Amino acid sequence: MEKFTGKVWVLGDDIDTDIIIPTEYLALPTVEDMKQYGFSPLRPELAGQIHEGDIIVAGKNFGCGSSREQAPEIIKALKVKCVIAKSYARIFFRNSINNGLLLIENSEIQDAVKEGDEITVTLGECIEHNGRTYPVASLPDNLMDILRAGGLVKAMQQRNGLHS
Amino acid sequence: MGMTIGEKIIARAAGVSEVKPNDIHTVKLDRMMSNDGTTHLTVDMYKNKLKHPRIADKDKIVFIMDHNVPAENPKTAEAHKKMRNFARENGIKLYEGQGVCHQIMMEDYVCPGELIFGADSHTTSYGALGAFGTGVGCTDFLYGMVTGSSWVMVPETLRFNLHGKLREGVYARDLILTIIGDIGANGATYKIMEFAGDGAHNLSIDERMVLCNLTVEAGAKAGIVEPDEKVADYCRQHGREAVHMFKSDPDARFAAVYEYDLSQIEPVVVRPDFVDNFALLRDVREEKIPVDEVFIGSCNNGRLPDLRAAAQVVKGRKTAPSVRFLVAPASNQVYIDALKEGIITTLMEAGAMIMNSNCSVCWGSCQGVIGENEVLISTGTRNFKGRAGHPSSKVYLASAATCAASAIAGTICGPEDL
Amino acid sequence: MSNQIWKFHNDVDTDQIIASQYLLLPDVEEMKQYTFESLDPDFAKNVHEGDIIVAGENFGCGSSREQAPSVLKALGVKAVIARSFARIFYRNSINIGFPVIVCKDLYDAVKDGDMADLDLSAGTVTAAGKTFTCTKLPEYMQNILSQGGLIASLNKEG
Amino acid sequence: MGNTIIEKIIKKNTGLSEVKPGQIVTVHVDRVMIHDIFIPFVADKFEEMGFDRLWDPDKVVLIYDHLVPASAVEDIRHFKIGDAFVKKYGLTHVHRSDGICHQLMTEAGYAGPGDIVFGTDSHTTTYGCVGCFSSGIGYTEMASILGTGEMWVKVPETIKVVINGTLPANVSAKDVILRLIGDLRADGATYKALEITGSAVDAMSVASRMTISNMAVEAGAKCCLFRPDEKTCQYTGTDLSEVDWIYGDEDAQYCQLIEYQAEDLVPVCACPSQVDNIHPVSDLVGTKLDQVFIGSCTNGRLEDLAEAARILDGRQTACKLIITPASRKIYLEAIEAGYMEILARAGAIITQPGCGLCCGRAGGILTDGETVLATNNRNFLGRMGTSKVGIYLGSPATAAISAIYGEIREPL
Repeated sequence: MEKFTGKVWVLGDDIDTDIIIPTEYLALPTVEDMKQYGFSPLRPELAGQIHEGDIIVAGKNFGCGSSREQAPEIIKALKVKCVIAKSYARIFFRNSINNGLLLIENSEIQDAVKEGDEITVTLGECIEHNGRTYPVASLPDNLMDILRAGGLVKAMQQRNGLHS
Repeated sequence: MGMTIGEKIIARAAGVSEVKPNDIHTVKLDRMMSNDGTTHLTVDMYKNKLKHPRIADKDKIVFIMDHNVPAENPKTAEAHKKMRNFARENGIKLYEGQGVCHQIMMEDYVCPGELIFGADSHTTSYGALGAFGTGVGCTDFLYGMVTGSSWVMVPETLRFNLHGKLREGVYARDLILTIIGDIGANGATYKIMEFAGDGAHNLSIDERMVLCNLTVEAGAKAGIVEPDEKVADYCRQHGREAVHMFKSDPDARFAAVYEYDLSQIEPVVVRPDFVDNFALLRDVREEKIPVDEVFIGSCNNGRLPDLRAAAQVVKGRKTAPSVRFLVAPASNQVYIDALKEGIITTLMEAGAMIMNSNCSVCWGSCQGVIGENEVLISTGTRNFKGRAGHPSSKVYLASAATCAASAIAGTICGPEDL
Repeated sequence: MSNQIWKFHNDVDTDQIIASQYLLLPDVEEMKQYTFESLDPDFAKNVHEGDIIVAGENFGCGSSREQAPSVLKALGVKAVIARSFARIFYRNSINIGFPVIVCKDLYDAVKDGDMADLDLSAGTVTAAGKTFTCTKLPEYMQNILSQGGLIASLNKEG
Repeated sequence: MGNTIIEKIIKKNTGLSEVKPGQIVTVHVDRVMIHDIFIPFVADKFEEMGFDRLWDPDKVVLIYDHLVPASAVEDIRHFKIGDAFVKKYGLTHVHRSDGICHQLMTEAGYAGPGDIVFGTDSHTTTYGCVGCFSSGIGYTEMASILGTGEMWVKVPETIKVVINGTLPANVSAKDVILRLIGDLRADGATYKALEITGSAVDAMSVASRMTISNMAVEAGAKCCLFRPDEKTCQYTGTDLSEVDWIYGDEDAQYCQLIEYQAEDLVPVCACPSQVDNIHPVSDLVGTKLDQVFIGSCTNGRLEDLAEAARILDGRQTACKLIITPASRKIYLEAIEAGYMEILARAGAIITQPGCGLCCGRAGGILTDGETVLATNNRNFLGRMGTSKVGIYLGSPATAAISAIYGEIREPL
């Protein structure tokens, strides 16, 4: 199983899609143009501080709000390795899987970590932090299929006989 | 030596019996208007640059939010907040979203013979009621606000004698665009354009406003129609009294005199990127120029007769799918009057978008901006390069009837082409 | 001292100097980067302190936006020398203490990028090997300009 | 064993004899809705996926509403891409300036009872007001539906909400849904379906039900369903006999039951900056307002404008009041009924139908330290301007009375 370690950014409950990317930036031409504004209503400096491989840990209902797919795309464009939250809003969840952004659900880790800590994730098994281990569940098969294909676009390309 | 209307107004404001062109006088201002295009800068200067900030007479000042209303982004909202708070702190009358500034000034304030400064170039509109309105910048406005006075250099006057009546389907807008085409975009720079003659008196106050409003596009300092009983009636209907109905003396000196036979005026389409880039509709229509957006509104052409003319053209027809058809009544009062006449319904049924009363498309910000290489035909005041949005976009100017017809056809044309 | 000339055409309007969509930005410092955006998007980056704008007829026609002379002043432009000016722009420039100079003959004698030597007090400009005499300002306006603009005169009056 | 509404709709659509919550099924999509913000992305993904035609152009609706009228030059790009997509793939259902997508979908008959509809917008839950299973999705997923006509869904559990009795005169559907969100919390219905029933609901107009289904997503719901009745049939032009199968069985299994007595409900607001931060309006009276907004797909319908007009008749606003009807049709009806004249006379700023302010793009954006009371669906941080704007969500009646005083007041 894939295993990785990353530095943690801690966010609260109900991180909505307007926080992840405010509407006024949605008409910018590309996600690359938008990503600097990620999380700006809450923490304007955060997008500039996140490094490749970092992990976002949050509370319940992460990604609530609109259907804007730019939300997971921006998190991916900021090169965040994965998001670990107590729970996710459903559209955000679907959008993330469709874009190949890894989401992990865990109800304890957010209360245990502080910003800047390092955690280690073993996919489908557990999160390790400070000598403690937190179990994580694996995703349903149909979602794993999409993730394995590398997202929904790739899955559709395979279906349409295109190879990427 | 006799004086022109403009000279008489300046003489009155300067408290002297006679003035002549090129004299510089200190004048008392009867009224001052500032809108959201610059007021935030005026407020900043008032608060940060003045040793002894004070307001000479708050009752002579009117603040009007019209250019970017309602706010389209937080920076505009911040500029509005500054304006609103300053008005509150200083007891200045504030209008927010009730109409384009010049229309509100006409409805609620302007009287003949007054000298009015507005921090907007189209302040020349007030000549429709025989007043001397002129546009100034925010520093001038600030000076006037603090002292109640300002300086003016007395301009020379150009006299336009208008005769007869416009033909059916020809509008005051076609007339003024023709005049500007004739004298050029700087044909009246530093000068007053004075309109008189039976043709001028045949025009309604709304039509006179169309004339005076656009005189600045020929560079004029003011445009004034010789006031008559229609002016007195308009003032009475709006709860005011017309006191100083100045007329030019028989021996007044004009820098030039022009004669126009209104029956000879034809529908005009001004091409990009200049207001004097005059062409006749009958020539332009042959080119079948596709339009992406059509705008009817502004302080020049967003009043009841304009909306009515547009409604008559589009009644029972549909906007071309490729066209965004935007209408902004010049004021809330115009909107209400148009509602009652069924004009708004007719326009909407034809596919028009009715915006709140604001400057929007005419000044190219807030609502209805146009994109790269797009073409707009508009009843607005200007067609400068990039004025309505992207620098590559093009703006044509025409009457409400021509604009409405173009919205239906999707190409520039007149009502008879439909 | 010689300064670079930026040459513009006739009828440069206020929308070209500074477009409407930037006018409600908080201050002139934030606006100035968009000066002449539709004509030359790099102007604000490339113009230097002391440079001179030379133009044809009717410079600054259009709206009353004082932001137009203000952004030029904020960019360090020393003066605009044109064959003629639109009146509100002219008045606004004097009011903010920004020199606007009428010179009928300079326009045809110079090209973009030439160097010019402007002597404000003498009312002359030297370029292309010739000295041109500019139209003198009325004394009233000269006073406002020499005081540094209308606000300065207001503060002096106390 | 009986079924909930959502189970019945999925069964009928898939032809499966039985479905149960948690089961993953593939449904045949009856209609999709794409709006102007996302059409460029949908178009890109669609072609990137290797599709060259739509599964059924008649089932695709494209609506320009978020960027109408355009407030920035870049907005036009969305229209151009949309228009090119329409031309290339033969779309026939296109609305370029007719109003807000969610209003148009039922108003123009694109979403009906028993249908399964997806849209590139979270408030797609709205069409549950007529008994349609509708939900929001992202643009990648939309692109795949455009090519295949199919979509996988997890059969959701259902929360049943029963509201019996008669609502007090000053309590509207908006107060009901805000209260429900406050009780469920912002994630209380995540992945779940809501089924709303009871005599108070029977008495509601379709428009009021629309307010409730629209905001159900704010509790995380996948959809929010109402049993179609005569009013639904009149509104959608369907025959009751065709849709009388759409109801929750007596013995259906619900994961939660929430009951309200209508007489106990009071006017409420969602306070800054969470949709579930619900307080009675009576506790908020006197809160100073800089702006009031009546509009959006939540509360920009004829009955909302009627309520505002009733309260504002002959009065003047004390703060800025922005009114945005939800659609062209509603605007025209409101003119006919005389509401627009009343509202204009009261000093309202009446804008072209569109999403504008509600989605934070133009139409009355605010700045630091300002407070707004609005009838729309979200009060998230930064939603209507800077993050230092305080947004209260309330009913049209609360909004209208508060506009007269420039501070929050309880409707009478």
